Amino acid sequence: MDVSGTIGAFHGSPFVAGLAPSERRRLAALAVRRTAEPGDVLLHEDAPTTHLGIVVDGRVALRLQVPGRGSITVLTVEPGDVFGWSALVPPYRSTSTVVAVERTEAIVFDAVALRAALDEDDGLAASLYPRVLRSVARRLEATRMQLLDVFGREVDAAW
Amino acid sequence: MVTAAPPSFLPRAGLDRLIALLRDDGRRVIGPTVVDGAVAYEEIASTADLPLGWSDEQSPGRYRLVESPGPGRERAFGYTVGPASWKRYTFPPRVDIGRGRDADGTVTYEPVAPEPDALAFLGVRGCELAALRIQDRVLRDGPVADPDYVARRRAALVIAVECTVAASTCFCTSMGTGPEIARESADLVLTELDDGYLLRSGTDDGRRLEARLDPRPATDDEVAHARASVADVRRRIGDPVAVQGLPGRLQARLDHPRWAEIAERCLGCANCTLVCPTCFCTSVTQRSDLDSRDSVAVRGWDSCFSGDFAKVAGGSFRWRRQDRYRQWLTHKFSTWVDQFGAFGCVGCGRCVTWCPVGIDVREELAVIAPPAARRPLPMAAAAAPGDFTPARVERTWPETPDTTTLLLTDVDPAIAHGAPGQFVMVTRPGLPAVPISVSRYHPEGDAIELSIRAAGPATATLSSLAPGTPLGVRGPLGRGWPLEAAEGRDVIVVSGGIGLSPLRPAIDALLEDRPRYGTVRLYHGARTPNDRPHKDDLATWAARPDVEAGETVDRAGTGWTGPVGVVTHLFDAGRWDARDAVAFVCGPERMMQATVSTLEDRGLRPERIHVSMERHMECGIGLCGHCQLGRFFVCRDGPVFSRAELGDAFILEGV
Amino acid sequence: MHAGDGVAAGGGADERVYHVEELTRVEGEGRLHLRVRDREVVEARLNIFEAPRYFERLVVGRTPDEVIDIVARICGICPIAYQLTAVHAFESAFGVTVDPPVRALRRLLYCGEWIESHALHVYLLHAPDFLGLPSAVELAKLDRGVVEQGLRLKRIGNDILAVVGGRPIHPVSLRVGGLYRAPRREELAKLRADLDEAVELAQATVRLVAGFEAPEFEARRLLVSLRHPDEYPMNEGRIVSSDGLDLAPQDWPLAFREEQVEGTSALHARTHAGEAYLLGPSARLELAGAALHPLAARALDDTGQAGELATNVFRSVLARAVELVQATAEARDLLDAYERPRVPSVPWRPAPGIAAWATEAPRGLLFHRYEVDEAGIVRRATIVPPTSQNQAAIEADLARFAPSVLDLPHAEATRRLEWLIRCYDPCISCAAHFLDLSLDRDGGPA
Amino acid sequence: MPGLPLRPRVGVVKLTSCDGCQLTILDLEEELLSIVEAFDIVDFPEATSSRSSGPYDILFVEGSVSAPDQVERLAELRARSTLLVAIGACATAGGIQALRNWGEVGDWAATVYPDPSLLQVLDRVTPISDHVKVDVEVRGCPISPDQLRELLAALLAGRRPQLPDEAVCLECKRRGLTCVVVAAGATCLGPVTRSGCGAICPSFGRGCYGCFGPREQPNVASLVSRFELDGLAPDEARRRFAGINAWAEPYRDAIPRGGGARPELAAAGVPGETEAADARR
Repeated sequence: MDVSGTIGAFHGSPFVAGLAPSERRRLAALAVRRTAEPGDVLLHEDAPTTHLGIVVDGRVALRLQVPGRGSITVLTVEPGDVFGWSALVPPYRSTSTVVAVERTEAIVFDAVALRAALDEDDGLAASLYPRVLRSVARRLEATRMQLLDVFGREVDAAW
Repeated sequence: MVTAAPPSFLPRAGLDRLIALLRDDGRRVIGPTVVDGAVAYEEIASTADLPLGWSDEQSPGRYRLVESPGPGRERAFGYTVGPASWKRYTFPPRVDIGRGRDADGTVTYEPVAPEPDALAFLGVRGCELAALRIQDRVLRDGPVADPDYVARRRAALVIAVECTVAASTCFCTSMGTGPEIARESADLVLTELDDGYLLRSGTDDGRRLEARLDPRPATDDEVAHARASVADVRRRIGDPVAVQGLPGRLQARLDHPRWAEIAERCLGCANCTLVCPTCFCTSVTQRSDLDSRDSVAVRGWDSCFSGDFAKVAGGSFRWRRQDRYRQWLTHKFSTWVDQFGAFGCVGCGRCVTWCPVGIDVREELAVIAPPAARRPLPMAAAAAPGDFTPARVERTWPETPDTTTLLLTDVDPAIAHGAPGQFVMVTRPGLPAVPISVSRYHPEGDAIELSIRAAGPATATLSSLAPGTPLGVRGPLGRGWPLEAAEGRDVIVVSGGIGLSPLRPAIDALLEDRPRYGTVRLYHGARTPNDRPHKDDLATWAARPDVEAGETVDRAGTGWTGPVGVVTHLFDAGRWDARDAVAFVCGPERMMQATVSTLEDRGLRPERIHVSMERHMECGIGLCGHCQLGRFFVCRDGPVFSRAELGDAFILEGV
Repeated sequence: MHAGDGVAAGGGADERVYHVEELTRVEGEGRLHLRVRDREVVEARLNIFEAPRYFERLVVGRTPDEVIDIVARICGICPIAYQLTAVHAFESAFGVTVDPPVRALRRLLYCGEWIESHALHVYLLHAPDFLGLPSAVELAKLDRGVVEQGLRLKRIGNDILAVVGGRPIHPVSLRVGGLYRAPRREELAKLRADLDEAVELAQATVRLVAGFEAPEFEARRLLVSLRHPDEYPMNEGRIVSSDGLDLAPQDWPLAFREEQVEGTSALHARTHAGEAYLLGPSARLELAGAALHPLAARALDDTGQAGELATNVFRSVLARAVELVQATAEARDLLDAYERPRVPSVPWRPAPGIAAWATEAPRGLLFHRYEVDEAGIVRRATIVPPTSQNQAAIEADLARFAPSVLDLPHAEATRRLEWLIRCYDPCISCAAHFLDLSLDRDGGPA
Repeated sequence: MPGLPLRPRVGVVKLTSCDGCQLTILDLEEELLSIVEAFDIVDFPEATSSRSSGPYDILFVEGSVSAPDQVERLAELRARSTLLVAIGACATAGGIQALRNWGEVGDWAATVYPDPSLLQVLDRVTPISDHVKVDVEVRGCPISPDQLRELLAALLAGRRPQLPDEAVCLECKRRGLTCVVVAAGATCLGPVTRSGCGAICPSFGRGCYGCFGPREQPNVASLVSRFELDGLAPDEARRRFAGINAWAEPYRDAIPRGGGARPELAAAGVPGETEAADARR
């Protein structure tokens, strides 16, 4: 995929739909295309979040390391959705390890550059933050559902 | 219409002749008598057994027998109603309803045919006659008649008595059940006067009986006096409950704060339901020998107030007292009307008197339900259950760590030709009958598949049956998935965990007749990759070019490369238009609620979203009462419902 | 069976220890410990290790009717004994007289309990000893009919308790002043045919156990029981003994005392002179046999073994069987004469003072004593169950019996010692409310 | 039940108790010989001298935990049992002896024992579920023979036993009895107590005293209010719960500070119970 392909994918992403043209341009200038093969690690749990990404194609898994149980996938991120939101939230450390499970195309924004742009440009910040927040909120809601363990084996097979 | 004969007059002494005549006819006469400080209905031999000279004082939570005031007022019917009702005789507290036996590898089931004694009920009041009529509607005249009830009811002659006294807890006037009694509503109707009884007969049996008593015609004075006493009762009771529009008003107040306040007083003891002459909720339990080859199914009175009543795998869905009280009150005064076309309450006041803490329905209704509009009646699909028929376990295989599929063969052809989403009752001698949705039909081989989650001992036992084991199966039961509503439309099938099993026959049908439908989208969510049932089918469906399939798990190790997240996560990625689609959804309640809400957000109309409430099923007939969900009996009216039909019952806690 | 191996201890002396860590076929948990040095018994103990339950304290601050429900729980086998003794104690203190039909019903209850308890003991607990079997299950394999006969008898006793008391274990009908409810004649009539059968079964029991072979073991003991001029002693009577004692039932403390015994820390009851004494069926037959029901008296005569009852404790099984005839025949008579009382109980007023009484539990005399305040609330209680009174006599008998088993193989000797203990039908659960828990660590098996 | 062999090995043991619940097994006279055919009773000291230390497929445990060595013994028994069944109020709630939990155990011992220093008892009497996992609880003081029979049949058939968690009122009304609270003003714990006994006490015209312990969702506070309405002093109303199942929640919370015992000073004003009850009738 060439640069125009990246730009095309960027502009087609639901994540930026509705942004003002100037804001889009500002973001597009920061966007870098990244391709990951299955198993490639995009972010490491607890390490500084180096970038915020939008999945364009493929799928990445958010994994947590659990002592004694290995690496547990808690969520997969599908095309159109973001990963690395902690790039925008102090202390800017990744809350999970992000691993490609398929060949994945993503657009990524360097964390430092993105934060600088948002600091500078209140309009961009006002447009972008709610988008990230919505993504995080949906994730939180889904996490609660998972917490409920609705398929739980609360089976009283003894009496 | 035959012109009714004028009332006749039977002197006081004639009552003994009446009892003697009935006994001569071979009937056991059941009438009022004083037992343990209250009027009970027991077998009587003569008027000496009647509560002569006794009256009762009743108020919420209090009952006392008192001697009637004034000399010469030795009335036999000077009390109102005691704690016991005629239900004890028409719908006894415990009856054997079926026997199962496993002999030499053959299982047999036979219903127990009741052989009731010929009875005569003496002293049935207006409210109690109404209760018998309601029981007739529920247990005799509905889509499924209860053979035990029908036989017992037929065996009883009814001699009614108009009330000339009222307790403070009576409200028959509001419910339209008394105190006056129309002559045609009983075989014989008495109205007690100081020196005898006014007599009216309403049936041929009653007329013959009246003739044998040889009464003289009543005088105009006597008739007027009788009318006046009954009218006086009506005046004293007044009209304490505003029934006009009550069902709808109650349904609109399912979230009223008063429910929680009542729960602070309510003991949840079930006394109200057990003294109620119309409550018919039961539980069937198995009584088996220690060798468990023979077992008897026993049906006993149960109550929506008891802890086990609303229990499903994983807990009780009406675990709070407020849920149970609301269930009871709304059933009596609202959903009963939807189900049976009449109130479930006759205004006898027993639930008020016999509530140990004196909760008064009249007061609670007045607080909770001010006037509002009526709701439409729901549909009620009738299941016509046959008896248990034998089948055999051909083989079994594990689906998930806790779920096993049984392939049953030699199944009754009617069952093997059942519809997607229907269920069967399955049992073995010694085991309770368990409702299980059919997870695949093999009509050509008279076979079905049942996928059973070992949620308790009985299902664990069923799961571990060896090939060759005989079983009893009854069905097909219930209303399944409305495939006809999906014709020409896109179909979205969303399943969670073992909720895929009841949907599998629907998917089979969709794919077998693929051109009839638009885009078919299948989404399945499971707890972990290991907990996915029907894995081969999931793979086959995903590989079909004419199906869009997506799968997700709640959590996974590194071996799973598919999506992880709740099932609605799968829709987030898709950009399809749902407005013209039909959705079939089955899974845990919270998963269904989240799915339905996401689908509604996408523009799907509630009428086109169908959910299976199969977890609520119990007896497979819809008469034991366990499966009530708002206006519905899930076993009878469901288990599949549209979101629109369920209304608040789908989302409110504890309905 | 956890029997010690009986090896010689150090010091060159021939020391043998017979030890049963947990006695079986008795009610409750007890331990047998016998130490013999150079053929001389140096220690003979029936040690009780049931945890204490503090009943004498549990009833403090409670009303008489509460006490009746509480003391039932002392024993699952003889709850009626505890309830009736308490009822009589309070009624005698408060001056309550109950109607004759109520008195008859209470006696019927006691008959039911005697039948149930004796049938249990004779058939399920004791009979296997005489046949060298570990249990009635094994006995049933040899002769199912015999065990079924015992179970049937036991069932009829339980049925009486269920009709009059509500249930066989911890019945609910007794109250101070009478009963909560008196059965209708028809309810009792249902038992009538069963009692004909029960009398026959009881007579058959006498014949059965008379044929049992028992070890020779003659000993004279001080015997104690109630005696009543008109009836075989159960609820009422005076306390009498084989050496001429004659006391009102309230006056038990005048003749007996409880003492703490060094070493075992268990309370034993003895006479004030320090003598051990024996209670139970043999004592009752010996001291009050004149009042036996004719059918029971005839059953005993027919065995020709009446003379052995007072001296050979292994014959107590016969005494129990004769009392089965007594209880079944008397229950039948009570049914035939029954008239339902007009009111099941009479009102009463509490009076401060001492409420004391003794009755005959199946295992022997049971004594209660309560101090009550003006409101009738119990402020202090003493309960002396039969097993604790028998304990000193049991230990004395163990020491006496031991020499006759020393030459038997160790396991057989231990079995015979355990058999001896069962002859007293000990109810250790009852005793445990006042017996201690301390374990005999150094006296345990090698 | 799946996982149990065809003829399960059964043990019956006791801790602190009166033996009444294990006696209930022997009280199943008609079935007793079938029971020993269907179950291999390997340990039952009250009934047989044949002993075993397990393992047990099913172990019935009677009695409460009141002494230190019982804690160890129970843990060992649990380890050797597949299914552990607690039988009776002592095992499931501590039983009548748990009333001593309201007092100081040292004081109590002194009133009963001349030399209490030798006693080895725990400060509190507790149900066995406080110490080990319990698979089935059979309630009651004593347990009901019908429920025991049902449990045994269910174990053999592989189904859940019908031990319903419902109020005594259901059994009372199925029997056709008249409510003694409403018709006689009796203090009856039936509405908050679990069924199983067969509503014996109401059938004898007296109120239930809670042998089977609390049922699910019991509204103790509301019932206490009702007793107060009938004229009982508040402490007297709450003392009704200081019985067989006193240590079971929420009975435990309802009981006044001194437990079931009435204080000496206040006692002078409390009339005899029968008298009070009769005065109301």
